[in-house]
Amino acid sequence: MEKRVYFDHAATTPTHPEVVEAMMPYFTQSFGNPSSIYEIAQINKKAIDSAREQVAKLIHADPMEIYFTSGATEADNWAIKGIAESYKKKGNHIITTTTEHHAVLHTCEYLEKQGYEVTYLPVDEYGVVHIEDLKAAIKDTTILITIMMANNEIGTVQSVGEIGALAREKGILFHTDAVQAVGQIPVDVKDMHIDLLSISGHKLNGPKGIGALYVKKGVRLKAFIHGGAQERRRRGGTENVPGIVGLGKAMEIAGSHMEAKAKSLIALRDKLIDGIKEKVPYCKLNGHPEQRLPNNVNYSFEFIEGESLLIMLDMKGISASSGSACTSGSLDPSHVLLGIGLPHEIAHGSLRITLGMHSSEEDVDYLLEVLPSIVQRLRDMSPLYED
Amino acid sequence: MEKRVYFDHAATTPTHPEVVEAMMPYFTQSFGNPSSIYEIAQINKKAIDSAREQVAKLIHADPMEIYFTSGATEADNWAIKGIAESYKKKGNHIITTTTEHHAVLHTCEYLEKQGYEVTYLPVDEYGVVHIEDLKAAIKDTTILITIMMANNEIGTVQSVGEIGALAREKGILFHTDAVQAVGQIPVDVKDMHIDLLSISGHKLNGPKGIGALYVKKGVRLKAFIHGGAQERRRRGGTENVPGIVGLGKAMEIAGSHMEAKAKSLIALRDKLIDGIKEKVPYCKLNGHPEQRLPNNVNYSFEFIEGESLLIMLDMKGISASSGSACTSGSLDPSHVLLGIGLPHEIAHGSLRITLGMHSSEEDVDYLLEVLPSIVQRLRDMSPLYED
Amino acid sequence: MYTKKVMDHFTNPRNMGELQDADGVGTVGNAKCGDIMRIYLKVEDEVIKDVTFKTFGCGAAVATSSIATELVKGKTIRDALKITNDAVVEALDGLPKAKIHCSLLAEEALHAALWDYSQKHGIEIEGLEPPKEDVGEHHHEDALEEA
Amino acid sequence: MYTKKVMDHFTNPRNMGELQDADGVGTVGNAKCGDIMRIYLKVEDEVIKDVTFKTFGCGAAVATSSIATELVKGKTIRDALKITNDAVVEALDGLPKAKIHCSLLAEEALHAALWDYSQKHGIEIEGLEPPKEDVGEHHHEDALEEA
Ligand SMILES: Cc1ncc(COP(=O)(O)O)c(C=O)c1O
Ligand SMILES: Cc1ncc(COP(=O)(O)O)c(C=O)c1O
Ligand code: FES
Ligand code: FES
Repeated sequence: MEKRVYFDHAATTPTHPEVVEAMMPYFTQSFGNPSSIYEIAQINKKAIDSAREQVAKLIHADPMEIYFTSGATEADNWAIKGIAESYKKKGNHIITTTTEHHAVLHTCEYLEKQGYEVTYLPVDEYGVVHIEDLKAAIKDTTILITIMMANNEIGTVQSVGEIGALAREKGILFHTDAVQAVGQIPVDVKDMHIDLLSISGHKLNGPKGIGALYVKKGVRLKAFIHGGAQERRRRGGTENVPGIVGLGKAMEIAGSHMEAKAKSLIALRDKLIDGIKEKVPYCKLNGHPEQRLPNNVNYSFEFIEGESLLIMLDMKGISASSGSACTSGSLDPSHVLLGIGLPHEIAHGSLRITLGMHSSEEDVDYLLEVLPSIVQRLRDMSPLYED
Repeated sequence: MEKRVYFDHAATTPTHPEVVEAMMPYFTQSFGNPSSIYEIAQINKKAIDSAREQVAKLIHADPMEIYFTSGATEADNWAIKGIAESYKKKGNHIITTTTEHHAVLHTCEYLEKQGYEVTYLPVDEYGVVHIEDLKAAIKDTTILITIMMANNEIGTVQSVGEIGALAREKGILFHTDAVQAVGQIPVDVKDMHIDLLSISGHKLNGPKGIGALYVKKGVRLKAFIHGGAQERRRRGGTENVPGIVGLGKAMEIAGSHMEAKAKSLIALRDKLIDGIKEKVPYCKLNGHPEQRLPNNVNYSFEFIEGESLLIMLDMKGISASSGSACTSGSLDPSHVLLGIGLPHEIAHGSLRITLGMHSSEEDVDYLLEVLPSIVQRLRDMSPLYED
Repeated sequence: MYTKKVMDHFTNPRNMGELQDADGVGTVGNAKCGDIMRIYLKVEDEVIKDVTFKTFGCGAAVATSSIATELVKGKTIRDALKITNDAVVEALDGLPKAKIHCSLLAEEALHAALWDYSQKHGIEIEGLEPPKEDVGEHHHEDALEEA
Repeated sequence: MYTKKVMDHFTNPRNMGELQDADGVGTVGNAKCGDIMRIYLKVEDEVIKDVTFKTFGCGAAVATSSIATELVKGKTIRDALKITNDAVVEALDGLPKAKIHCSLLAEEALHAALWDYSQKHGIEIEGLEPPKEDVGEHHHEDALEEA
């Protein structure tokens, strides 16, 4: 099988060639430790400064509010554990949702064991958190609300601005995991009243192993990784200069013509959504029909199981996913699909198609061509089909 | 000034061209998320597996005992905080030394605030920890001994095997920050009775932003960064595939002909040590004369201050350091030099020269040529000189 | 991730489908992942004359169903009962650790089908126990605590 | 890290050295980093006729010493006292944030030398206070808590 179609951009993306190019000088030539005093290391210091500006710009933050991390998982851990620790005198209650990424959920579960109280808000059938539920959950002891901007599995985009306004009004800090949103949809930390925000490089055609945490000026956040004086003493460890430069470049590229790019992705996305609905019986679109990421399609197909579907698609050269890639170590059906109310067997038979940089109409047509017969084949195999 | 001599390999090293080459395919081609099911992602999974083997081999560990991290700072934080948490029922006492890296020291200080008790063992004038001091410090509540294998500033190599044997005998876990040792001197976690060991990629001609923690089989270590099921559920976050591959390759290269490479570094090092002693009056070698890393030279020059010295060397094209680069955000004289008993002014006037891959006899001769007059020039400027 | 043998059986499953007039039918579900397998048997003179399967499950589940039917076809009930999930895994040249549990489905579905046959025909089969509702885990591998 | 002006004064320090028969000598140490600066003065008719320095300190310390001597040379004591560390920093086209404290050394060393001169010659200089043992920090910049 020669043809390869990559439809799993929510799991990870190819590093943009211009990003790789931007990184290259920092491996063998300008390799110095940015903390050093000699001139050649100053080049790296400047490179980090301008990457910080590039990152800040796309989310309308100040460069001094950007801290580089090893990825969004670290950023999520840092934000949540850090706030929990720094504000524990104020309270011990955290509000999140049932459909967050595991980087947030498992961190919250960890904090529960440490004596914190966590409310996991439900979402509706489209994956949307209701602001009344959030209001009702707030207590005097609430110190942090952490709700993702856009869901990695079903693509649902939350009304983050509304959540932020409520949090601000109540004097509660608001963190959002914006990994899937940044670079795809407009993000403005000021307009949206966001206090902390997590970013991941490899989700927006940047390198793996780098991310950032935005921390609004004035927010007290203790260090999570202790060590040298890097990142204004808030994150130790020699800076990953090539990674940081790559993230900066990726953010810059993502920001250019974002609207036009989103528009063309939405056209492809909607062609897929409509095409599948038309060609495959017994299917159901997961996620919100409109409040949805430009690149996300997620369908459940009754009577069949996801892994088999993925393998068959893979044999046709199509890379897609079923639930999030990070959870594929686990056998449980996706907590997000269960969170929107799908029964186990239906959650099991889900397919996530996420578009990206190189996705074309041809790719979409190809998927629409091969998918129906694959689904049919698996249904013929299924003991549930005729039941 | 055209000539450039890089003498700061303890701060960071250039990434080896073969390492960069090994990493390249994983940016734009095999970029898939290793947790995914489709074939193209399996390439990455295999790449990670073989990097794990390469890392394990150099320290005589089992590949399943290697966990990738974002660097040694994270590895140190994880090892120390993780053991503290996992074994808190057993006790709350940790033993370390005054001359550890800040990644260890600041982590220990953090734990002190959390109610742990930490003993900071003194070192002798050469930077060596005495085993009797360690013995005397052990209590019933001691759960962890963390002592670095080789010091990043003065190059002193501890008798880690002896420390490990004692720890094992007493049933106490032993962590060692081996960042400066791995790749330079033989490390055998079994022979040396090491339970946890930290590694950093960029210190051995690997990339920045990647490191590893060795965790002996059977050691209970809680996750520090919670998230996806990566690294056998012990470290969340999409794997930094290029970084991991780069670290593996760097470890492999470091392991080949290690003895021969050390021998030639030692020859250069000793030429520097002898040459400086001969040419510059009022100087003192810091660190142990024999128990010393092959690449480390550290001298204190009376009456002068380190930064000025570094800038003057830099103007001659020589990159070196004074104290560790990570601490250059701070103005205090190096805690390591104070730890070996130097008075403030003498600690201030120290120069660290650390050799590496490309260091040549020519470089050494060049330094020996320019250093004496620079020191003399600064002494002429110093109000302390004639005093 | 999967061996060639697994992929072969997954892509071209043997004996897939329903068996009309089956003498015994057994359906089991996997407690761990929720997947389901059904086996249809035709038995004559204590020999398994024909066997087919239907599976709602992962690649490993499909492949183990397929190879299991191949392994038991033509065998006496006695011999068929000797086929363990280990044998099935071996016949597939191995399965990933995390997928070992899938192979239990085949073993249990076969036993369930034989039990159904024995009940319907009033026969007692030595060593055969009534099927469990769910197929559980026998061994836990590498269960690292995560925190 | 440093401006061209700083590097120029560091590389070619003006008025460096000891002044024989100085009318006033002031030595101060920096509490923050332990660095030391000494200023030598020759004063005639309330005018600073000559001034030199010696510094044990960082690049910024050397450069500020150098430029400070340039700034005060030929000035009346009165005018010299008006030269603050801010003026010194400005004359150098700025210093890195973490190095602002170094510029205090020059100001204080000059004051100490003038004090020494006033004591030795029994003169009172308006607005001049006895030198502190150590030069402390005036402002704390960006003191983030680290945990
Ligand atoms: C001894 C030692 N430990 C830990 C570190 C931290 O390593 P990294 O930069 O990979 O976080 C360093 C270097 O900075 C070091 O020299
Ligand atoms: C919503 C979301 N948050 C966090 C993460 C974790 O990001 P990283 O792989 O950079 O740790 C991911 C992806 O894995 C994600 O999709
Ligand atoms: S995962 Fe369910 S049978 Fe394999
Ligand atoms: S650091 Fe001491 S004077 Fe500048």
